[in-house]
Amino acid sequence: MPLLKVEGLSKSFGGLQAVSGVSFQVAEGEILGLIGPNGSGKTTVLNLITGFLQPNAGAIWFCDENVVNLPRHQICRRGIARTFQLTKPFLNITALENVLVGRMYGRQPAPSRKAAEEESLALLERVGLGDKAHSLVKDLSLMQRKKVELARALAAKPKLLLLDEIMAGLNPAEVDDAMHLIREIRSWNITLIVVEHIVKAILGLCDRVVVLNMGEKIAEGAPQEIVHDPHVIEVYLGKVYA
Amino acid sequence: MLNVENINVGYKDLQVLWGVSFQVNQGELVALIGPNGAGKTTTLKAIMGLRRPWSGAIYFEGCNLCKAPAHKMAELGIAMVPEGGRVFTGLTVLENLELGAFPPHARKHMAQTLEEMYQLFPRLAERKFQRAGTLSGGERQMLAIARALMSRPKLLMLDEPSFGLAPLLVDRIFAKIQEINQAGMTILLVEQNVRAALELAHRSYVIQNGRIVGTGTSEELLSFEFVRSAYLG
Amino acid sequence: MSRRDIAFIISTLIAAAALAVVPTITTKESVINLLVLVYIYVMMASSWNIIGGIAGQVNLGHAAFFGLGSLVSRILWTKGWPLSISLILGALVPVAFALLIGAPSFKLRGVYFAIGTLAMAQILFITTRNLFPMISSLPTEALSTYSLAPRYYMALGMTLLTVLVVFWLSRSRWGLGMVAVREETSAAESLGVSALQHKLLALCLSALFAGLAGGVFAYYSAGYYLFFPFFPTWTFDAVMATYIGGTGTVIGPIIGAVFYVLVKEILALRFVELHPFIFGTLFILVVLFLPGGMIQIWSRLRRLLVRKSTLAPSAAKEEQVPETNMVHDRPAVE
Amino acid sequence: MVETLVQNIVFGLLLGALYGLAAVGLSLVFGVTKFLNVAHGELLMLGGYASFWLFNLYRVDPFLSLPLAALALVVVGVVLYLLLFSRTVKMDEEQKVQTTMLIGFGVSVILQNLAQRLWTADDRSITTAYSRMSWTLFDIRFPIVRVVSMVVALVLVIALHQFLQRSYFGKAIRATVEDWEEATIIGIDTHRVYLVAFIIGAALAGMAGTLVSVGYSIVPSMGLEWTLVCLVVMTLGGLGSIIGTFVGGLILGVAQALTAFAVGGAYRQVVGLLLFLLVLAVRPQGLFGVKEG
Amino acid sequence: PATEAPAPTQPPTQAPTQAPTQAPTQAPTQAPAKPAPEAIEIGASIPLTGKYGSLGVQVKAGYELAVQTINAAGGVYVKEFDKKIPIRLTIYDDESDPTKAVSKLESLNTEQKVVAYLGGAASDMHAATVPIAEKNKVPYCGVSFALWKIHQQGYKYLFSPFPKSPTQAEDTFKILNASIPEGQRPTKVAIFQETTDWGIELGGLWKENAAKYGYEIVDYETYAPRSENFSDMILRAKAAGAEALLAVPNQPDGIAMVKQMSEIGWTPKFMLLIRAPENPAWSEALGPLGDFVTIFPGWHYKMKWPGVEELVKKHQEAYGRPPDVLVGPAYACVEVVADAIQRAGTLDRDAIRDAMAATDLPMSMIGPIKFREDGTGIVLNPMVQWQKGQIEVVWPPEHKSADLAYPATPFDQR
Ligand SMILES: Nc1ncnc2c1ncn2[C@@H]1O[C@H](COP(=O)(O)OP(=O)(O)OP(=O)(O)O)[C@@H](O)[C@H]1O
Ligand SMILES: Nc1ncnc2c1ncn2[C@@H]1O[C@H](COP(=O)(O)OP(=O)(O)OP(=O)(O)O)[C@@H](O)[C@H]1O
Ligand SMILES: [Mg+2]
Ligand SMILES: [Mg+2]
Repeated sequence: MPLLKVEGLSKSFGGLQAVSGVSFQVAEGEILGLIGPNGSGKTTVLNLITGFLQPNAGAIWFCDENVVNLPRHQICRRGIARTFQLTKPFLNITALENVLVGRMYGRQPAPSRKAAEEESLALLERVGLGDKAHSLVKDLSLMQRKKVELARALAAKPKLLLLDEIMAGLNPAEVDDAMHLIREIRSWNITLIVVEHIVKAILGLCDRVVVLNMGEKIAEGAPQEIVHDPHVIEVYLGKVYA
Repeated sequence: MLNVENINVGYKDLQVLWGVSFQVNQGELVALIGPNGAGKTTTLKAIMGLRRPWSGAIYFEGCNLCKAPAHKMAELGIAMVPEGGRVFTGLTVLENLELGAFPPHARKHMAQTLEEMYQLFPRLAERKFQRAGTLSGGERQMLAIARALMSRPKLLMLDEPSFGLAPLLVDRIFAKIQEINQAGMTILLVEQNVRAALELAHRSYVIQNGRIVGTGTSEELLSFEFVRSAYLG
Repeated sequence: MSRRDIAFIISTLIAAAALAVVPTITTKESVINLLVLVYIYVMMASSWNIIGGIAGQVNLGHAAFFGLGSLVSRILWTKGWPLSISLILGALVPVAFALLIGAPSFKLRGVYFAIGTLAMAQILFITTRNLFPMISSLPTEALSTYSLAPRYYMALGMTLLTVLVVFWLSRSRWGLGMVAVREETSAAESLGVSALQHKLLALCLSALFAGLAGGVFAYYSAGYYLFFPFFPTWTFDAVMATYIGGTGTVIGPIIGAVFYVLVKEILALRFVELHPFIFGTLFILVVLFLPGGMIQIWSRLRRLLVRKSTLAPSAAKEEQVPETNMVHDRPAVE
Repeated sequence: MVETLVQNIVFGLLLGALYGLAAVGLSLVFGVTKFLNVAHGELLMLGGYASFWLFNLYRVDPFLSLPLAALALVVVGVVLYLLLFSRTVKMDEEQKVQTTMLIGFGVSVILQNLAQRLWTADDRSITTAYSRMSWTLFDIRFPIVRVVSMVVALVLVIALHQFLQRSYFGKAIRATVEDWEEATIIGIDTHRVYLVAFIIGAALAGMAGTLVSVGYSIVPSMGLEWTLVCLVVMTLGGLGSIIGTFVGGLILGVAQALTAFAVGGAYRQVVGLLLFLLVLAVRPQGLFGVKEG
Repeated sequence: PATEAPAPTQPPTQAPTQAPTQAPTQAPTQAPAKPAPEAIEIGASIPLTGKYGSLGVQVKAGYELAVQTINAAGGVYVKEFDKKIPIRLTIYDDESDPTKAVSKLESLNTEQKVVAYLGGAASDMHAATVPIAEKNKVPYCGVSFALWKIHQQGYKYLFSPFPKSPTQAEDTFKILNASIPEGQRPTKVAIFQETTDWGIELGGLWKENAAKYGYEIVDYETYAPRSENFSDMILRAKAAGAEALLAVPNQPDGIAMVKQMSEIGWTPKFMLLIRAPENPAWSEALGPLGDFVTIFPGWHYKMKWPGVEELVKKHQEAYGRPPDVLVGPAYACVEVVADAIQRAGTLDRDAIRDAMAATDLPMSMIGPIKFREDGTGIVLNPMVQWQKGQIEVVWPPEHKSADLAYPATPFDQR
């Protein structure tokens, strides 16, 4: 049984068909890559899954429950957490408190504030922000904010985590660290959907890749197959990688 | 052309740049690389007049930028593509581009530059009347670059132009940057895609913890072990 | 509970105890009177702070809650109902009203919400003025036995209750959720926080304590027009006091309310002719130089001290760790 | 009966035009600078007094003194901006709204009492020789003063709308609203943009004040009431829409008049506000507002 | 803080810590039982700013001029101390806000320990402050409110030498009947009733009394204060054929009403607009449109009481113009208080209250004053009218400075 099953998902904005008839599945424990040119609808798919947008057509099955039309907070409590491509941190509170929100709500709220704080702090340490735990988030840089968002989403104890370009803006060495972290997250029994443009990361991380173009799924398969798919090369990669 | 002399810059109590000095010559493409939080963006902001240096001086074509108001920089011929595809989200794509030509010298050529931009980024032509806020991440990045070019600058500063762009586009943009540079525009490039940046740049500076820790041509830098291990992975 | 929290509660209780002694050591009714006014303002500011500061929904219809509270309490009480029941109903009716208007009004964002709630309160104000144009004054027998002390203690007690509840809220999970909703609603929802629930709770609590403040006012006042507590200045005063003290914090609204009432009253007594100028100027100065509210005085001083004591860097480092309260003093804008 | 109804609507429209003009100034300033200038009603009052004294002392016709009132308010606007409001330019939006609201509150306290000290608390009004005259069309009276006021308001609003929509500067204004740092990057002198918007708003308030003093009356304590009306009208029309704001004013004026006609004067304002809430219930962004992303 | 009784040589505002400079100089003839206080404290909270500011300043001027006059004569003789003691008057500004007024009165009670309160201005302010006087058991003498209902609460400490609604309602028709020959009277009456307690009270009384005197209410309108648009009411009144208009508008409403009547082209032959036209700004604001309007102001400086002339002179000196209509009644208030203190012979508040209740002043600034059981004054209720930009006294005949101008010239012929 797949953890997540997306069927015939469509979404249009006015005249623009941003997502059309996309279907795919994610098995428990998998890391699924979602790639495609800019504006191909990746973020829109994530928004649909998390209830930020309502689809025009299609169904989203999570643990055998159709989560379309569920309010966002309910979706989270079912076990789906996410980060935002354009970050949306809680600016006027500290990094730690940001993570605390995830820890005290989410799928499995912490039993006590004290426990929540300890766990949150540990998560911040893990993403490399231990020293900034008590800084207000508005004083953090973009990258640091992304890390806060990642820790915050993890704190919600999701079964499925959606990451939207968390590696954009990292240099190659930092990308390696991030990949390491994502693998570790998987080892905590968290299934992931990763949206990235960094081919190295996609290749190194994903079990399977879904490619979107102009809102439609144009390819699906193992990363190595994908990078050799001529259509994918034509619209997205530009050249053969790996 | 651009001369940054020993500047110290910070936010509130927190000093970020410590005695940073470097220069960019006419027609050069210079890259500034460094890890997250090293102070690259802060350096660009200081040049742009958005962060006043606590001490030190910045000269552009012999003119002390520290004495000029921030909005004069565009008129002097400096343009900047801000980090993370920051555009005017409430305005349409077209309005964003038009505003890019705000300095008087650029406004004269607005129609022509606009055409050039649409050729460079056809996607923008398709989205002309869409509000910039609803663009995808990559589309925004294109818009931000195009908007900066609209002012026909002498010095173009790019803060991570490849940020969030699909591989195909990254190649295209780097090619375009090179092309612009070869056409005579001076460029200061901040980039995390270190290998690509070094390939492109005539010279580069490495900044760490707010200090310039290395400089040289790309080959020279690539020969430094610390650069290889820290930035190339 | 952290040590800071315990310290806060203890110092609050001590302050309340000290204030409780005031009527026994002064015979000046004007002092007591002024303090009652201060308490009502503290309740108004603190209760507004729950929805406006902590949950970040700038509600400009706060006077409606205060007005309803006083209207219900006053009418029931003067009709001969027991005071306690009058007060409780006076606090519950505004809550019911909040529940009624909450869901539809939260569809509005930002300024639309603010002005929408303002309009709602104005409707109540004008309607009350049309329906109850007559003064409500206590009968002469009640006036001849009128005593300030019970009013004072009731106001003090209710204020203490309000402050402690706000304090509890600010340290609770609910409070954290409200702050998250304030800062970035959609992100909060993506973490499992129900924005509507949290906003509604904030509005209801806010209405509850504003209604209580209205009850106190109804019990305290010898004579007033029933529509008077609906007047929009009650809202504005509460908002101004909260902002000037420091919004979103527990102590800010208290400081703000005390400043607002005391300074205004003292100026009015001291400078009959010029007091509005002085107050206006002082107010603007505070706003400009303490943009995060008067609560900033403390951190400003601290930062000054830290800068001065560069010789002791280790001490400075310790000081730089900001509070881990979830409701923060917003730092000054440079 | 029909005649009375039509006459009422006419009076409602004429009053609504004043609401509209007064609110447009506030709406412009708020839309562009995100300054919530709650002293707007006081600026209106100052404009009214400028014209009143010109009329009272030198018999300057109020419609001739309109530009002078505007000029006086420009001066006041420059002073207020440079002294106070400019300090909030770089704050983020939320904090700016909040801080300027507080500053505006302080300013209104000061201005109101200044006016009272200088000019007493009496109500003032300008009554010219033609004040009592009306045109009559099909038995409906069109008071000259009010009709001219409405025309003035209409002209001002349309001119402003054109200026913002068509002109490049208008775009620069809108860009500055959004992100001052970025506007600076592309070369916009944000301080100038703010200043210009602020003084246009002040000048509009001043001229509205003149028209109020001609059609109705002015008094130092009038500010709050007008500010409230302006806020409602601005929101009814939809933030950021100049024409929308003006239309909002007309709608409010007519709604009030019709209420007075149908249910009586006591609930005049109530129904206007109810209508406002109804509009918000259907269109949370106001009549002409743009829905947020 | 306090505005002290301004002696002729003193600036009006002075710190309270200073002793009055005109302290009595004559030595006591015999040793008094208690040391005499240096001043008799009385106080008032007045709306000097805010919406009632224009009324408040008049009241303040009246109080101050009266205190000044009394103190110039050495003060009030108090038997208990067997000497004249000057009055010290403390005035606070309540910004037209009833809660602030309440706290000011409390302050006067505890800080200054006043022996009597003087009232503020406007009915709703009084309605909020009177209960405080009652609660503190301080005698309260106030003018500038005609609201009768306050006096129906059984208050013992409230006194008001000012015409009240029932008198005003009856006098309206009595004066009309006495001044206008039958057949020419404006028998069809329109009433614009403000939805405030005074508006409701007086409107109801007018309605009640009209028929008795041969008048018919053909249109009765209600409106909320501060309605800018009165056209619907005016149109209906006009359609109903009303010849007289009775109302108690506040100033902005009064101005707007008259402007709109002129625009719509309805000129009632007789207009009684109490309150709005009470100060000189009326004719400045309306020019000839403001003429023919009548008022019940309680007093006017053209009335022929002894002492008025001197008051006019003093007011002219201090303010550059003749006294406004509330100055006289306010002046009389102080006279009532001073008289009561003198008769009480002590500074005990209850004694002063009793003395005040027994007031029988043969003459004051507003003529003879007595009080009824309910504290309302038995005082003259003059009617004045705006004529050619001036206020003229048109009733009673013995104080008349001009005849009632009737019927009003149509607006468009002025
Ligand atoms: N609210 C909206 N209104 C109108 N168009 C929208 C809206 N949101 C997204 N779009 C459009 O839908 C398309 C898909 O957008 P989406 O953000 O999903 O792209 P993406 O695949 O995430 O791209 P990127 O890699 O650049 O982030 C884009 O062309 C975008 O302009
Ligand atoms: N507004 C701010 N207030 C306080 N500190 C800030 C602010 N902006 C940046 N900083 C701090 O300044 C330092 C340098 O930031 P800067 O943005 O210049 O780095 P960068 O080299 O551009 O990094 P990145 O690769 O993440 O863009 C960081 O440690 C950051 O935390
Ligand atoms: Mg995306
Ligand atoms: Mg950067």
